[in-house]
Amino acid sequence: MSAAAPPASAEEIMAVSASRLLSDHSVVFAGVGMPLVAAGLALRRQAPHLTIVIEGGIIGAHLYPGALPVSTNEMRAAFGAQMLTDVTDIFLLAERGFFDYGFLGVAQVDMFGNINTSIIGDRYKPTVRLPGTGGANDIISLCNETYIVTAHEPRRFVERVDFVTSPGYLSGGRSREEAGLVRGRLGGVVTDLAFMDFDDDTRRMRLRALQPGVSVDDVTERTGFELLVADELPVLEPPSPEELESYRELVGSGGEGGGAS
Amino acid sequence: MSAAAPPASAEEIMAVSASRLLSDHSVVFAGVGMPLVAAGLALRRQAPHLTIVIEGGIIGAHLYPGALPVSTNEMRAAFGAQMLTDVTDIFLLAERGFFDYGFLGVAQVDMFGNINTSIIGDRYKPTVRLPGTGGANDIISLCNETYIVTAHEPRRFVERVDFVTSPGYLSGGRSREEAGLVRGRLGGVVTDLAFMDFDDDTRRMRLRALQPGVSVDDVTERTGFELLVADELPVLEPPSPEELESYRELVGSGGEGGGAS
Amino acid sequence: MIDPVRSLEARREQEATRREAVDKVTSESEAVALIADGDHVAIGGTCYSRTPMALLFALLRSRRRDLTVSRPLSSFEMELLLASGTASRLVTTWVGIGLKWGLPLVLRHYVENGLATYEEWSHLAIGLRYRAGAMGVPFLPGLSMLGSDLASAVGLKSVECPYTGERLAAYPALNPDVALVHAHRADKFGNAQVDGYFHMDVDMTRAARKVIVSAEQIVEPERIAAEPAQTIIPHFAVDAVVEVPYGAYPAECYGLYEADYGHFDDYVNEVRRAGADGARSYVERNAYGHEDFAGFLEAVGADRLASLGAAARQLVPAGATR
Amino acid sequence: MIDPVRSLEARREQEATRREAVDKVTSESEAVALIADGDHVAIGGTCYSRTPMALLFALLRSRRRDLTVSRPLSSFEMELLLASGTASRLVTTWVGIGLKWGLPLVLRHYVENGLATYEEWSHLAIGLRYRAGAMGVPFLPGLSMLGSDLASAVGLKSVECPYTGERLAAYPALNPDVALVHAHRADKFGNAQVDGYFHMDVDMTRAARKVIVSAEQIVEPERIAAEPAQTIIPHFAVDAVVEVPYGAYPAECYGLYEADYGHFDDYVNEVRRAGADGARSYVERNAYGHEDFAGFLEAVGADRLASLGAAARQLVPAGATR
Repeated sequence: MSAAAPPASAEEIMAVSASRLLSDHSVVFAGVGMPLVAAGLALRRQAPHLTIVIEGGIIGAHLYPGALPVSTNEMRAAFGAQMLTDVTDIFLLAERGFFDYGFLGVAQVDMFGNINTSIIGDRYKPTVRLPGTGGANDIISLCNETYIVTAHEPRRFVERVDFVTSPGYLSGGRSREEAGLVRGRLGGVVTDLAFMDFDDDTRRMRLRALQPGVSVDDVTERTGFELLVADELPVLEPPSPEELESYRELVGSGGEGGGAS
Repeated sequence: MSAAAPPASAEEIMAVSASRLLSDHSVVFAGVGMPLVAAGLALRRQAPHLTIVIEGGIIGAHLYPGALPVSTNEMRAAFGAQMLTDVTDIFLLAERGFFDYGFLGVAQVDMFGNINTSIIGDRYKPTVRLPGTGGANDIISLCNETYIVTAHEPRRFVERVDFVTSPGYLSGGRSREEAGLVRGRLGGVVTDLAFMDFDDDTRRMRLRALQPGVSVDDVTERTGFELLVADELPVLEPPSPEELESYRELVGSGGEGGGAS
Repeated sequence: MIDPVRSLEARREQEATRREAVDKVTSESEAVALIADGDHVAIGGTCYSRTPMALLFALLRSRRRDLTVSRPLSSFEMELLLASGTASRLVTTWVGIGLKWGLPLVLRHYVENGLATYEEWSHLAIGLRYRAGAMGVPFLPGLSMLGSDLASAVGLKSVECPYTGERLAAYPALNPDVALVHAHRADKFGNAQVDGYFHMDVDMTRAARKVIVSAEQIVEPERIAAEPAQTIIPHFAVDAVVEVPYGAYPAECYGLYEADYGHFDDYVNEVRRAGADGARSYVERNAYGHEDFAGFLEAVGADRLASLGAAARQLVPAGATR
Repeated sequence: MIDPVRSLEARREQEATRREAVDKVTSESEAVALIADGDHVAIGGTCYSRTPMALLFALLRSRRRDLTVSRPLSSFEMELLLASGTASRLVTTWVGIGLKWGLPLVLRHYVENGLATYEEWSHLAIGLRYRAGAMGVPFLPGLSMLGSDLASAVGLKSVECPYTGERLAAYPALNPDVALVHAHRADKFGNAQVDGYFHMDVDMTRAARKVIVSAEQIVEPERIAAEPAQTIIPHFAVDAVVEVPYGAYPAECYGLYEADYGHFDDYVNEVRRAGADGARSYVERNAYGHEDFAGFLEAVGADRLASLGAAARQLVPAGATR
């Protein structure tokens, strides 16, 4: 990487932080866009034996620099894979417990980690009809440990989502378990400002670490509800030059990072 | 066929009679052995568009003269097929209602068409432990209309089977429906002596037609229970020279006609 | 919102269906004549992968009304069906064009104004709904959608395991009136083969009462028999077969051609300019404006199609398609 | 007789399992060391098709005791497991050698004398039992076994559809401790590919706690990636991989070699002469009598194996195997 390489963008900070969560020799179910790029980065860095699963029915996806898939169901995601099957089958593998991690982006997340990608406003007369769950409800219900990766914006971090598309800890406490969702933990939320997890008892979102140069106030100001704050708040390592270089090479010019679900 | 061709054997009479039950453009799920050969004969005769299904996961089996499969799960049955899938899948297609006919052989059948291929004697201390159901229970439970093809021997035609491996009309009347078996009718029984069906109300086995040269007494003497007898008893057409020739060519020297279930 | 499927009735209907092994090859227009106003039509593929576009354009031309349309993951075809008045109820998990193209504006217009219903299920749930329909059972159990508002919005019920007492979500069977799928190859009887991922086509076609298959290529039955493990739809489930090379365009067809992202860019720009009218003019020009799909493809241009084919061959190793 | 599987416990166990993508290639003997006395071992393939014979011979040599063995449709391997004292409980649909060879005399001896248990299920039922285990649910509904003595003998329960009120059979999940399967090819990580029919191997390997794959050939991962749709077992479900050409002999392996009917003739004659002792002397000679499966195959003779290969090539069209 040359000395003139631009500093890390918010997106790059998120992707790098998220990628570090993935341990080697594990299996991650990644939504396209940022989550998939983060998984791809992990594969190129500390987790060369990571198996990336995509909902199109693709197991062991390889990401080709500059030709990242735009959706979860396309040849760009299938090329070089170890196994191709169907969509239902992928989620049944998740239900069985084969997938260590789920990696999701969100439109809206609340203090209990519930995700809304369906409806803003009234469910019978929505103000905004969003695209829908795609695989997110299944991923957060069925993968062993799910992480959310998203930009830290007040409109995304709301006290209670209008509509629980994909269940986090529902209304907190034991409500997730009581709903029958005995599978799947919500591991945390990675943003460009911080890493948050969930308090063991209340299941409320809790600030656990800060991105470099970010203050607690920066985070709480951009969070639409009262965030619990851990006693100790380590500062996350900034993206290393090697991580940034690898990320940029992966995304390339063709890396739109968009897609479904 | 030369004038010196031997007369039809009991097995040939059964196979030919059974084969005539299959209409063209239908789908038949056939057990190996006699049922499969009968289906193969139909395919070569009046039903060139018959689709033969075998439990090994084989759809559209072609039978190659002299190389008939010995089991339901082998290459000889798969060669030339239209589709190969798995065993569970084949029975799910049956459950959905895609299969017009089931074709089964039996060890023991009773007056209500119940089949025993499991246990002679006490179920906890069997006198004879037979091989088991294989696909028979599923075929008779799930195919639209099932026919039994068997040699007419007293030991095979018993008043009540010791063990209902594969359900016919259970204890008669509406008992089959009441057990939840709303799918699948038992169409009849083809033997070397006769064709029998089941009375609409009592669901008891009823003599409906005789093989050529066979009397009612011949049949009742070789049946271990009181057979109902239809008012009219037509005589079945004997195997034609063409049917016999086709059958013998099919079975060939390699046609062991044995196998599983 | 759930229309329960009594499996006994579905079964009786299936038993009464003829399963003739006859030549079912026909035109796109003849094939979609199997669809009636108000039917539930399931669309094969997902998002912009192996979408049966030729059949959908023929459906648009047929001017059917008030369809319910189901699909695992939907792309711009749902907007075309809404804007043209063909469909008024969607049963799916996601509607968009692709995240790259932002929110689906035509969907928003129809749903936010109460002009159409969007019944939302999770992927596993809709997959198991088709599978229950394909298996001839009225429901299948699973562990998705529990606790979410998705469940309450559709009226999802639960079932107790008779062995363990555990409570599971019960996904009700879905038996579409007609399924439309695009395959790599089929014979004239309807035996159809697909390369790569199957999406939900296997279950969908077994669950449906009628099935229309478009194929890149109609092949001799011997070609099917040469690789029988590749067949995913047996002939006895199929009612009509149509040969349409590039029949999924602008969606991709695994190994044969990539999706045409530029085509989606143009569509999205048209909708951004003119809203639902943009989608309607797209339908006018591309579907109504040609007698058949071949006419549309001619307007797209052979060079453009060829470059999508070249892109696919770069991505998919030789040998993975037949 | 049913051991209910609480899906929550099965799930927790699965979550706690390591899924390392490491080189898992080992010997037959090392692989079967994963099996403990009293385990439930599921055997892939059906009857004499793609039976994992090399693994089973290694299991016989390991002198394990009191296994429960499950299989969709069984052949003479069940008799070997009984006669050697390896298995004492069978969960299957059928035990024989092939109808041609008459009743299975060793099975009769063991079951009629109360020396072993034969728990009998229908094909669909055992298939859905593996599938429930593979799906992580405690049961699946269906319409087989109803009304029969098979149902009462095993204690089958029913379940009511919460949407239609219909009653269906409920097949309880089956999660074997170890599954043994034979594949056409696998890479060192365990990604395994099968040509032709799959029998129940897909569900069985996902339901099992541990999976041992023997393969005709260990190939480079690139070979797997060249035809990813052919992969039926993903590496993260596999614990050990063993390379054994002709590893299913005397059973067939689709496209590669036919079953050796003559071998079964000899076995049956031996059993007719000496009863269970005949099966034991078969095991002594063929399994115990060699250090590994290669030794057994050498005794069978290369010419005999080659002729079975030639017979298979006559039956299966070129292109259907890779």
